[in-house]
Amino acid sequence: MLITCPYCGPRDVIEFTYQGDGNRQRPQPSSQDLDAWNAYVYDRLNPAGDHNEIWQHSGGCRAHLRVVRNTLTHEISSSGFARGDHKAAARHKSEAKS
Amino acid sequence: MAEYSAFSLLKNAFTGNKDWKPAWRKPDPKASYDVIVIGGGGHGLSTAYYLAKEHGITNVAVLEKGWLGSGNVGRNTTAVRSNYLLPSNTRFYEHSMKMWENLSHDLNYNVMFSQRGCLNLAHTPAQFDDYARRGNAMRHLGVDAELMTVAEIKRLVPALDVSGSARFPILGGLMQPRAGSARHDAVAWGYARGADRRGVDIIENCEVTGFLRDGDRITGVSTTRGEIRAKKVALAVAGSTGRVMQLAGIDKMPIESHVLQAFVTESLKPIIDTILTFGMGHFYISQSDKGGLVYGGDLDGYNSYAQRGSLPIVDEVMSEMLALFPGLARVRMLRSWGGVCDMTMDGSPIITTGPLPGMYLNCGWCYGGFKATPASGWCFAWTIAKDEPHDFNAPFTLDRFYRGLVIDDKGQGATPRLH
Amino acid sequence: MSPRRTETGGRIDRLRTIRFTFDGTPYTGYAGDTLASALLANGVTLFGRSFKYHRPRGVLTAGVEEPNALVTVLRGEVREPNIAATMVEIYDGLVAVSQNRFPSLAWDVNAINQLGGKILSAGFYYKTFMGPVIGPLKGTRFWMFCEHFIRRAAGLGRAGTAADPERYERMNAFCDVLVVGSGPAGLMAARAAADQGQRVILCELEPHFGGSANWSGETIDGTPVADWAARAVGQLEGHDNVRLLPRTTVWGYYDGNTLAALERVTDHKEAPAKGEPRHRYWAIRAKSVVLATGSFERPLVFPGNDRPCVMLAHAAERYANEFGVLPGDRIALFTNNDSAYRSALALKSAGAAIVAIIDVRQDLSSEMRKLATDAEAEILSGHAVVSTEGGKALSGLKVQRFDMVSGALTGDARSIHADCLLMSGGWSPTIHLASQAGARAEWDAARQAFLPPKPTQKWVGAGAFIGSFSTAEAIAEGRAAGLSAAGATGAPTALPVVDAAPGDPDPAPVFEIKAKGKSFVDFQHDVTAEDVRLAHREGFVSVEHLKRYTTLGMATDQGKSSNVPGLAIMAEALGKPIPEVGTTRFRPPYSAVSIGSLAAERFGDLKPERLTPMHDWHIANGATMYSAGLWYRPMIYGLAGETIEQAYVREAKATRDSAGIVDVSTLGKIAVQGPDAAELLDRVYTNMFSTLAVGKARYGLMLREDGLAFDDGTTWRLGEQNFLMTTTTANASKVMQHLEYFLDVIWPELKVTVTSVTDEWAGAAIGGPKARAILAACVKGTAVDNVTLPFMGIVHGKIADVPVMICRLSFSGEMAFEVYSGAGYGTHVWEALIEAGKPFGLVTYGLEALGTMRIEKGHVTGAEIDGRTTARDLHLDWMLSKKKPFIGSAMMDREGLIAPDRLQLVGLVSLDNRPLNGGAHIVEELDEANPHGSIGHITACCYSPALGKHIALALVSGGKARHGTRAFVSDPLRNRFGPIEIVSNHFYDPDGSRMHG
Amino acid sequence: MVERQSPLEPEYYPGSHGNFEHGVDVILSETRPGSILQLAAWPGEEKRLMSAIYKATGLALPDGAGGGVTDGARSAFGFAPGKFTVVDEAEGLAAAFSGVVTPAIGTVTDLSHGRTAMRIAGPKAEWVLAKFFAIDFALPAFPIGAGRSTTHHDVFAQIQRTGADQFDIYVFRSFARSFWKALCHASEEVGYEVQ
Repeated sequence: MLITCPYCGPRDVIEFTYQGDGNRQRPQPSSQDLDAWNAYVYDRLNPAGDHNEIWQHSGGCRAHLRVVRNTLTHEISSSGFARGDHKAAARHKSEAKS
Repeated sequence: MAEYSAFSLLKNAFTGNKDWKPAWRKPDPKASYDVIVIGGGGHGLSTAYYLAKEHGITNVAVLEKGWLGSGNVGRNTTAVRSNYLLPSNTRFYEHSMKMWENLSHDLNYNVMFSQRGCLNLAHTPAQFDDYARRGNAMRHLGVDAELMTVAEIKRLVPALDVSGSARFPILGGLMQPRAGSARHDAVAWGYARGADRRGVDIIENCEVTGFLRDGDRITGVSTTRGEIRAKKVALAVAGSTGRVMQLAGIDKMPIESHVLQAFVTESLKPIIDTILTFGMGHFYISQSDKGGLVYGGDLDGYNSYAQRGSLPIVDEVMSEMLALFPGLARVRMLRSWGGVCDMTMDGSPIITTGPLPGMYLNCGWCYGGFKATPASGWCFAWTIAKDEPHDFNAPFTLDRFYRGLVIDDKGQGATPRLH
Repeated sequence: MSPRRTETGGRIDRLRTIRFTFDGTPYTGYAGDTLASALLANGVTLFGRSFKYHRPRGVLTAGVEEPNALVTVLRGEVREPNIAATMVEIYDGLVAVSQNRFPSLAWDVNAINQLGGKILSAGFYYKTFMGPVIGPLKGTRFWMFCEHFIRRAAGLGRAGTAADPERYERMNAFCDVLVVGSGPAGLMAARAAADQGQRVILCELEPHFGGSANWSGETIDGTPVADWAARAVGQLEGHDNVRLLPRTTVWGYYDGNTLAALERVTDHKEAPAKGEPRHRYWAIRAKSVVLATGSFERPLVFPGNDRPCVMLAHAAERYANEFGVLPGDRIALFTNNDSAYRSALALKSAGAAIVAIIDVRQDLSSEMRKLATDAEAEILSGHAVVSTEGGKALSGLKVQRFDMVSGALTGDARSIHADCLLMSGGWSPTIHLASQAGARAEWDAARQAFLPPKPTQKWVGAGAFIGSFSTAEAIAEGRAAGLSAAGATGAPTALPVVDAAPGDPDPAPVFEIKAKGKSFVDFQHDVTAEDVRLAHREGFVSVEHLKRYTTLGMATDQGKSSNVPGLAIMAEALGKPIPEVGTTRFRPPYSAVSIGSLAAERFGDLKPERLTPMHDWHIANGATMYSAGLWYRPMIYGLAGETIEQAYVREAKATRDSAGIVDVSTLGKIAVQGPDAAELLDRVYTNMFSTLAVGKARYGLMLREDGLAFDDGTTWRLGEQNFLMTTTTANASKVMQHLEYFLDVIWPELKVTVTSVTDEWAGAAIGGPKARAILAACVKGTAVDNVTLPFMGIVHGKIADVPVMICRLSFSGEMAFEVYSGAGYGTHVWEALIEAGKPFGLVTYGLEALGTMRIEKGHVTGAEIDGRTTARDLHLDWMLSKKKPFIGSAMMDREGLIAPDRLQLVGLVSLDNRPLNGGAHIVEELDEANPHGSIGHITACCYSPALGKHIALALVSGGKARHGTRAFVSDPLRNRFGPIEIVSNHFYDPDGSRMHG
Repeated sequence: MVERQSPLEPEYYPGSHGNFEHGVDVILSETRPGSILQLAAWPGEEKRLMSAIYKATGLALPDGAGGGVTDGARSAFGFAPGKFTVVDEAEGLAAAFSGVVTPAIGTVTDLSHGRTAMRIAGPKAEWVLAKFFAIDFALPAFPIGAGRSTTHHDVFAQIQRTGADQFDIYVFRSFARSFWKALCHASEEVGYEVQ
């Protein structure tokens, strides 16, 4: 399997570490909503088909990628930097200041 | 149906083997059953068998989407052991082990369970202590375990490199003598034949496409062979749990589906007479009765339902194999295959009522489901029949994760690919 | 001269005689021979024994699909079992032996199994050997008794235990177009792609490029096709952008167009050159692939079809045309298709007599009749072979009239005298790689074969692989495939003109002749047509059940030639068309792959060694090294005659009495830099770091998201925005990934860089009452007194002209300092410290003494932070800040994590004054005969020189409440039982007065 | 001045080795640069960091992922988003960046001791490196000056192409000896010289 790192280009899967379901939402750090924390820590989408997942290019530039990959064919339809997810970034930022 | 024995073999040989009957019938589904078991693998079939045998519930259908035993029961490396660290696991798997010891007779089907032992190699003092902890934990629950010295290990497996110059020298090992291996397909076929003889309908090529509901309650399933109603619907579809639960409207579970590869070499004269695991990586090996070395290693490490493996794991497994057995470099890998494992967040299974009314769930076997086949079916049948778990499976609930009651034998936390 | 060698012909080098032995008998052959061709040339007919019945077997094929002629190749002590004689190139000194026979190939006692044929039918194991249900043989005993003998009888070759002295290597390759197979289709494809300027790799599993061109006897543009192929190869060799790989089997088609190939670099040589690998494992990432893998000829299933000298038709043609060997003098052919006629003609031309062509078809084309006439062969159309005769060689066969539609045999059997019977049951395209790539094969009723599916990855097919069996088609399709793979559309061009024997590619749909006697489907595993029908009777009707129940297709040849006949017989029994029985999905490898090649450069070098800067000093100064993950660390610096315990007790005692020094370079070190560095640390540690002053260090604890303890270590504030985090040795990379994940995915707004600087710094921890005096004696540029360097303070200075950073912190419980210097100066500083310490009695100490002192202090390590313990379990709850959230804070108070009966850290003292063992359990009541009731276990233990006792740390249920109580250690594995007292884990200097000074 | 110890020393054997009778196809050496720095820019500050590198070293980095440049004495290349390795034969390069790379731009991390630099040069350099790393070493895919981050199992490596058939490899110091031995072993086939 080859994963295209936006920085390094297509690289063999051996250079990557899988970090799982990319749909998980980490609650606000100060949240006391245990159900939300439980869901974040333990529950995973596990679709048979396209899956939005996080990979780290740990054997390369070490960036985290957001990859859409089909779990039936292993075909990858998109990949990009995980930190490009600006919405999430903005949300955490606002909390960090509050 | 005829009993299997040496005598029946001889008798049939004289009649040209013309009188053997199908090992199980091929019935069409009825409109309704008391219990539907989804999944014609080892666990589903054993569940049906024990529902009939232990609880007298025979109006049961087992629905299999493909051919019987096409999932992990026919894709594993056949190890049977109960050498766990944590008591909840050890008790359950030891119950399974005791059932294995009598399984061929119980089923009148030789599942070829051979108790050749399972040896975990230790390579550092810390690891040796870990194994001692585990072995002592087993002994305090009445399970067999022994520490082995390097000299004893060398006598048992002469092909092993026990030299001090190895990159990770062997310091000793933990042996469970009663552990062993079995003929995986025979387990599925034996349970199928046994369940069939007790009246269970085994329906192949019958894929569940949805659940019938009355409000929240599950009242049956729609399938590629029509709708089938049931008082109770039990899932034993490890590897496909995510897919089937999604049909019931539950799309998040504490489970990821991962591929685990397995390998076999060409047939060789006997060279390894036990099951062996490497302590400084992830590698296990045994030799089948046919002579092939059967071995495997770590998960491929990403979600997949594809039953196809990736190359880096192939290389890793072979590298670790030769670190233990440098004499096997010229032996050849003949076949590889992949199975899809339900990896839970603590590495332990789920056998429970619910999570929906009318539903019963058996899943999350990670890559250790084969050895659990008898006890899993036995406990699940109990849970279905009595609507409550047996003591053996009481810890294996779905809510244990959320309550902080995980059964984490490896101590890896909520990282399923590391269990 | 060899009895079966022709006068001329073939591409063997008749000027180079090669000497080799088979089963100890010396033979000669020619350079270019395979072991199979050379033995055939010498008149050998018996090559091996079958797996189950030990029937005598000859050679069936001329290639990789060989099921019968398996040998073991010996190189000194090193054995290579189960190699097809058809794939072994002979070299001077080759030693090959047959296998699975006793005492000899000709006289094999296990051939007695043939008598039990009907009893040993498919699946017989499942029905017997279960033994009695009561008595001493109940349970698994009886089976295991039987199994002992079954295992000894089973198995093919014997593997060696001597380590293979040769090397294996990996090669990572990238190309635009990978062409698999170098027959006319593959050659055309490679050339077309190469002409487009593409980077091309061409793999051929045989020693010579050309595929069927090497033996088909056709002509192209008037020249023999073999010459045409040689010229094409020569042209490819001239291209810089083409890599030609002979003896290279592409065996795996993985995701992302990654293909795995095995190049047999030196197997055909007497000895490798210096540094030359035996096998090279190519991992090829190809932008696109041309599959031109050809096809396999299928056997026909009829009684006696496994007798030595019964062979595939094209194989005999290959032996004649490629190796100058005739497999018989009087040859009969049995076929259901036209291709055998060309074979007949080729063998006739090579000098054999063709006694008959038996064809199941009644109506034959005039072209075929003409070919038969040219071969001077009698045609028996509408006939079938019903038996063969002979023992270790063929003496004759019987034929009967055969009705293709009903399968009925009629009329009297007629005997034909022949010493070789060739069969052709049609052709199966070699679709394995396409199937591996992810799609299901499709049945083609005309070709009676599975054709490759529509591509699911980037490949194109050509030639026999897609069912185009003629050379003309192969050439046209090969060129088109090469262009298409290159993403080009070539201008129309005149293609070479092929002169080939005529023939219809479609065989008659006949796979089996049902007559009395054993008809083999899978030769190696002795699966007969009756076994397939038995599987049907017992309900094992899907293709996978058929395989698993009968073992059809599970032998070393993986059913390359037997799968389709097996399916056809099952389909007939079911009364269904073949595709409804199912199609097997092929999985890697295409053919068996040496495990050495897969380990490649890691054979003998599984993991790199990780060394600290002072490693060589430790070795030179008597350290016994200990492997810790990939690192090597000193365990003890033993003196002559000392035991391990004596050494660590001496080292620990000396440290507590005067001073000791230990290499701590392996500790994980992470530079945490940037404006938000302190903020990050506050979030990942349970305690506060933003309040830490510059020039100070603090001990920190991290939890996992689920609220359990993760790692601990000190972090030093070197500047306002500059921290040096230390982690445990074992968790260094995990912590790094943890930080990177949060910075990259969860908190991208934080401006922090994290960098592994583990290797930048050499670390030496020096502790003990004299430690400060030693530093004072060698450190320049800073004072090290209590004011300048208080507990957890940091100073910068120089030792022996080298800049150092010193932090006063303690793991041993003594007044102690960690001295960090650039790694390249590590040994220099270490030696300076040793020198400075000499007057003070400084000792070097290893991990054992380190462990002893930390047990005495009750500090935790990975044995206690084992992934299942909480901060509270380890009495580290004082570190859980209530002022801020941190990773794990929301989850750490769940019911299961605060239960009172959880395992908690305690200290243990042995009351019988005997040593304790790591991994021993703790019980309230001792029962040596029947151990039970474990309440916990020992995580670490030692003899404490400071206390003069055997002590341990342990995790015990509700442990804190048990302080001061008695219990027992219960260690049945080592038969160690005895009384202990449960105490606090802080054995030594609990108020810390020694380290605070 | 105290000389830095090389981690390769006990395994560093100058001279010709392996199959050198048929020619020496690669030359291996340890380059022992005085300074190896890692520079990281905050998102959006990459250009300013690149000009800071220019200011401090005179090396003008090209745009684009993995872009790099070398003048023989000094080299720089990108190895990750916003991150660069800068190498100098001389010690003390970190000082040149203090005040140039401000906290508003990014960070400077000194790895002069922590990374070991090896050079492989010769017609078979690509061939030998391809035995270890799953990246494309062909010149069009890996131009002169460019840098790559990759790994051989546990050994993380940054590689810069410093010539048509020359590569500089930076590995963690603790792994350097192991990797060097493996590199020599893999070079035996083609004949190698250690300089």
